[in-house]
Amino acid sequence: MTTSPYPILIILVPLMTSFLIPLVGWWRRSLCYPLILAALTVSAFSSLIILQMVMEQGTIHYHLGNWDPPWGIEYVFDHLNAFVAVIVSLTSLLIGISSKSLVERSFSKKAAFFYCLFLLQATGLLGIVVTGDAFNLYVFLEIASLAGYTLIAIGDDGAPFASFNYMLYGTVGACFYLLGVGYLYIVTGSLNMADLAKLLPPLYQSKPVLIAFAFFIVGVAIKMALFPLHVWLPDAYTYAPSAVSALIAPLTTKVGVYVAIRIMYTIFTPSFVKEFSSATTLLSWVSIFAILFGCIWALAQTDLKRMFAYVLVAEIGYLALGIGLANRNGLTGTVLHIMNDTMMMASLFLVAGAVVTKTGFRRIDQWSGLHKKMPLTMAVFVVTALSVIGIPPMCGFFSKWYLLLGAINARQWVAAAVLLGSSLVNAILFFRVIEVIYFRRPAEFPNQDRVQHEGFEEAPWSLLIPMLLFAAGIVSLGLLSGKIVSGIIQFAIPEGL
Amino acid sequence: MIGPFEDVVIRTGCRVLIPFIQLYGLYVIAHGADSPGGGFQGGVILGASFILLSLAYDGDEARKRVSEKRNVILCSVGLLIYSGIGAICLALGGNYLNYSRLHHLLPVDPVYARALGIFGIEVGVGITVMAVMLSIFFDLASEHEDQGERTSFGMDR
Amino acid sequence: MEVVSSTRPLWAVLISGIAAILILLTGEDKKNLREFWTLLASILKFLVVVSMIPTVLSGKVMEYTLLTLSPGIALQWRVDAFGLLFATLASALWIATSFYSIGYMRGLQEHKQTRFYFCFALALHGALGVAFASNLLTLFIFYEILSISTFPLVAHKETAEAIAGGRKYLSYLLTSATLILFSIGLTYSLTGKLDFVPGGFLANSGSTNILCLLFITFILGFGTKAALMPLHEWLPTAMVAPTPVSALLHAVAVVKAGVFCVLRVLLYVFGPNLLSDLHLWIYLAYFASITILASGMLALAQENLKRRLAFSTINNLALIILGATLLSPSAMTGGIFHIAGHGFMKIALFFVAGIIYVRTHKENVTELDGIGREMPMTMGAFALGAIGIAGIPPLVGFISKWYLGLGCLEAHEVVFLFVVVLNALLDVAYFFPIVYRSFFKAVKEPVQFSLREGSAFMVIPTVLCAIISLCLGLFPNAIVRFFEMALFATKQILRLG
Amino acid sequence: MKIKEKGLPLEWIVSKYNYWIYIFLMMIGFYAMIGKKNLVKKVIGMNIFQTSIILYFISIGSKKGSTIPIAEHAAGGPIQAIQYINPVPHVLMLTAIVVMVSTFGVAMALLIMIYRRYQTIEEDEILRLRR
Repeated sequence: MTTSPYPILIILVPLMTSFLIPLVGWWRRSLCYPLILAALTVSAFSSLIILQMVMEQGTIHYHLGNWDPPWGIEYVFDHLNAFVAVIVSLTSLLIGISSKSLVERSFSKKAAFFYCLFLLQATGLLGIVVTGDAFNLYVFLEIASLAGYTLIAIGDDGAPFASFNYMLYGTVGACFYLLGVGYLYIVTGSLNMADLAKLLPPLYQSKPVLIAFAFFIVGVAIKMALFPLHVWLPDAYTYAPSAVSALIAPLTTKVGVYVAIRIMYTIFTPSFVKEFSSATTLLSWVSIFAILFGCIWALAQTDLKRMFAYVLVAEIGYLALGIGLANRNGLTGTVLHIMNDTMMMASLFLVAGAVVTKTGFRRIDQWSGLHKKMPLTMAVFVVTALSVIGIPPMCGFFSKWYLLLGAINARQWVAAAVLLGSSLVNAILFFRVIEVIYFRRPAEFPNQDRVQHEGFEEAPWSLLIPMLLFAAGIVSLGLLSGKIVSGIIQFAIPEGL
Repeated sequence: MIGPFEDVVIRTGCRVLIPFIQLYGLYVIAHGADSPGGGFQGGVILGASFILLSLAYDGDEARKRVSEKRNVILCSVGLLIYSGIGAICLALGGNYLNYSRLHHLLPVDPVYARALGIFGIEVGVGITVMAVMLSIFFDLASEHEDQGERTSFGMDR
Repeated sequence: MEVVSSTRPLWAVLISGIAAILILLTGEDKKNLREFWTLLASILKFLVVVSMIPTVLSGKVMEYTLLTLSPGIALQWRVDAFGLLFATLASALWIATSFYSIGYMRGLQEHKQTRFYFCFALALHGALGVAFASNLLTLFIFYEILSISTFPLVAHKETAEAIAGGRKYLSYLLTSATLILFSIGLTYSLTGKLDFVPGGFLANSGSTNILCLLFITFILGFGTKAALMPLHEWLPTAMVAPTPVSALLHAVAVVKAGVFCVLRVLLYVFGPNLLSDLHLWIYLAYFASITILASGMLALAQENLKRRLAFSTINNLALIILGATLLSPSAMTGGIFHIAGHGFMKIALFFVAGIIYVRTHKENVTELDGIGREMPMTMGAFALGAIGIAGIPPLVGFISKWYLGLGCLEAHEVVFLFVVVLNALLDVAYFFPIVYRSFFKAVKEPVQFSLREGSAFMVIPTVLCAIISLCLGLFPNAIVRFFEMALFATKQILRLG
Repeated sequence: MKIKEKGLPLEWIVSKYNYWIYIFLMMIGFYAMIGKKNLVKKVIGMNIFQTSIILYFISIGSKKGSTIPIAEHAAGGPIQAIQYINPVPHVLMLTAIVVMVSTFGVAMALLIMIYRRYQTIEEDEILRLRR
């Protein structure tokens, strides 16, 4: 047990700031933006310190209110969630920076409420990651989701309706998760994850435990939008405001994947997964279909944000595939892909946001000749696209490499074929757009004069800086993935896999 | 969209009832540690009293007492009380929400400080729940009042 | 083998990468500075590469490890004789091409020259990375950099035809890349290592069937880039690119990288012993022979000069592969040496095609009547190159073909000797009509012949390359000791002496 | 096992009545969420769905002949755990109720937004309007 304050600061600072922001907002609206940046910076800083501590000392336990687990709630940091917490907090910070121009332009009057929800969303996601208590996880899951529903509803056109559908799905998912907690509570009388892991092994054959497992997986699958439970995702992320989809799209699903890993390999141990291998086999087949479906459906889209949303569905397939392969390489791939995909999706949605902000163009064919106007944004797009396709040395390649090794080790040839084939489909998807941007001359459309206009009309710096940072991450963290794997991820893989 | 009910019985009844409801709400909050109750329940009762007020009179009457701005402030303040007490424990060198640390500030022993800490938190929760109940009610009840502002809120372009 | 740690491989690879960034930053406004970066980088790169020759030929191996990519796999460069031969060729010809492309691009007033030079430098970055890669994963990373950076060059003209060519190029190369990635993954899961070993490391690592599958996927993957028939179609189509691109990339860097990789896989992953045990070499040899003869005949039928050159390239690449597959010392030496020899000859031929296009906008063979009298130096270089490719004695082509012929006899495979001889005849058949037309064919309408040579930027590199191929024929060990390197590599692979 | 031979494990069914009730309620809620066209009815279905889970949690905490878990109600002497119902599910459900109310509040706010945009809360009409 640790008494160092950093584990709680990760959550507490954004949480308290989110309550403070409406108050400050009444007084000075301009203070909100620096305030959320300060809060998210403290949070990111604490998570980095914790990652450092975890790498030095191993797992950290933090007991809320000094109540010892399993009675009290504890926050636990091992290599897995310290790593994910760093990703989540840094990404929220960068997206927070980028939110400025959007908020100023679209709804400056309600900026305080937007930032409040934004911080609550970040808090919820971070809470999911840090907590070591199954029920507490549910609460954070719902905090994040509720903030997400509201944030998505801010968007244009069909946003409220999309958000409403998302809410129906999300609530069912959360309820299933809660039922899973309930069934485990019946048989063990505990809610603490580590405690559950200790108590469960003798009970693996009992029906309530199996039912709980099923509820958990289905519930989390809805939350992370695993095919065929992804139906809410494309609409919600298409209509959400850009800053929101850039925060929610990369993080919510990744945190869902994190929860899935926690459930399958911490609450239930690898030995359970091995004993009931049909579950993981099913999961890997489902994710194979998710990859295929996501890629092919993305091909059919003309709206870029919607296309990205379907790409995201495919990416979730990759992540779930790594879990379903149930071997060391596959899981390494998934954990690495959590980081890589967060960066890729954040950068894709930021690019889409920047273009929509600047020009209002949402359709692919409208993007022709944009590289003259927004060279940096388009460069970021190209880098990200190459990473999504899986071209080395971008980071996306390396997670696919581990996933491929996992598939080969598991002798899942179909999975290997789909992994490779999907990157070809991704290549078609993205090179189609790149071709339009760089090689197609601007066609006739209403705002022609604005595009023909030579010279830069780049996105504002508040959008560009995060984008460029993500792009830099995509380029450099791929090559550093060896260090990340040997320093962090290999300890995050549970024993016995 | 709550039209004024010109009904003397209802208005007078409410005028009598509301103080008692609010008192009961406060009791439930304060007595939460020893009997069923606490911040959530008490807060809901308090909120209900205001809802009753606005049902019996009209939205404006209740809003005069708790305006939207004041509501949001109450909401935030309640939560800040909650997380602030936890943070004070943190600042006093304990873990988050370790109330017994409060005995450094309060002239009582750690065990009693723990009880006081919980009470403080219940108060915070109660205020927030009351404010949230009210704001949900106001939002649902006031259908067309600030439509212009809201539609501008929903545009991405 | 003595291993020397040195940063020289790193610099050799990195110089053009740095140059690419400088080119991008300099931009369209400062043309001269931009071209200066290209020239400086090419000369520096050549010097660094050449400086490694004495060390390597004294039997040492230079090595530089940058990063760990994945447990057991490093981003590592190791300079051996075989890689150094390819690197020397590529970097030497980059100098020639840099001068040439300045003349070409300015002569045609091409658009988007910054992108052109940027991608060009990046492609060289990839080529040298491939040459020095010490393991399959490093090789793959740079292989992909090479493939992707060439795509904008192929589609440079941005016409419908160019974009279609680019698409075809990408679809062939990315599809083959997935096969390569699969093979690399399979190799890793079979052996747990990816480092190249002269003589191979795959022996006894799996069943015959698995190894045969691996062989097929590897050859299909890398063979696409080496334009083995029937996977060659992208190369003639890619000839829509500007001539410097066709010259350096599609006669030297890209396709030679393909051949280089095929040879790396054959000789350093599978190894001669395993190949002859599995009787795989004979199939590949027949495959290569069919490619040689078919492409020679197809070249006869091409109207477009550059397409004819492209088929000639396919022809010669298959010849190199044939040399390696025969597994006899002389054939292998001849094949490896042909990488260098063919490079100089073919680039001279491409340069000539480009000069003709810049000066006269003529692309077809039938339009070249009497052109030799207008530009005697240019066409003289063409004649030299043609003689060399046909394998007529004083030129470098003769040496490689002589050794290939010897190798066929050593391997007791007379069939392939016939292939080599027949190929020489085909070479004569498709090149000499051009030489004849340009110099000797009477022109119907007599035009007053004036000297219309291209700019010095273009003609000097062309003539120089032709002269070098003559010199290499007379003194195969002159200056950079290509022949010695080929011999040395063969000895290492076959573990002779 | 004897019951099974008779074909109807009545005892087993009846003894798990709390499960049947919660599943029944859940299915009602689920039906409303899927089958009803009116969005408010969907929200009501969602509420029923959540309530069924709350009921389930409360039912697993209860014991026959026990009382609320407040120390004062004990009949003197050391605290006997058997005398009290399990407080943990109640506490959990208190939180779950809060979540449920917040979800409901958000749902209502969304419905208002939807109504303002489309002037209807019938799903099929909205889908038609969006096309």
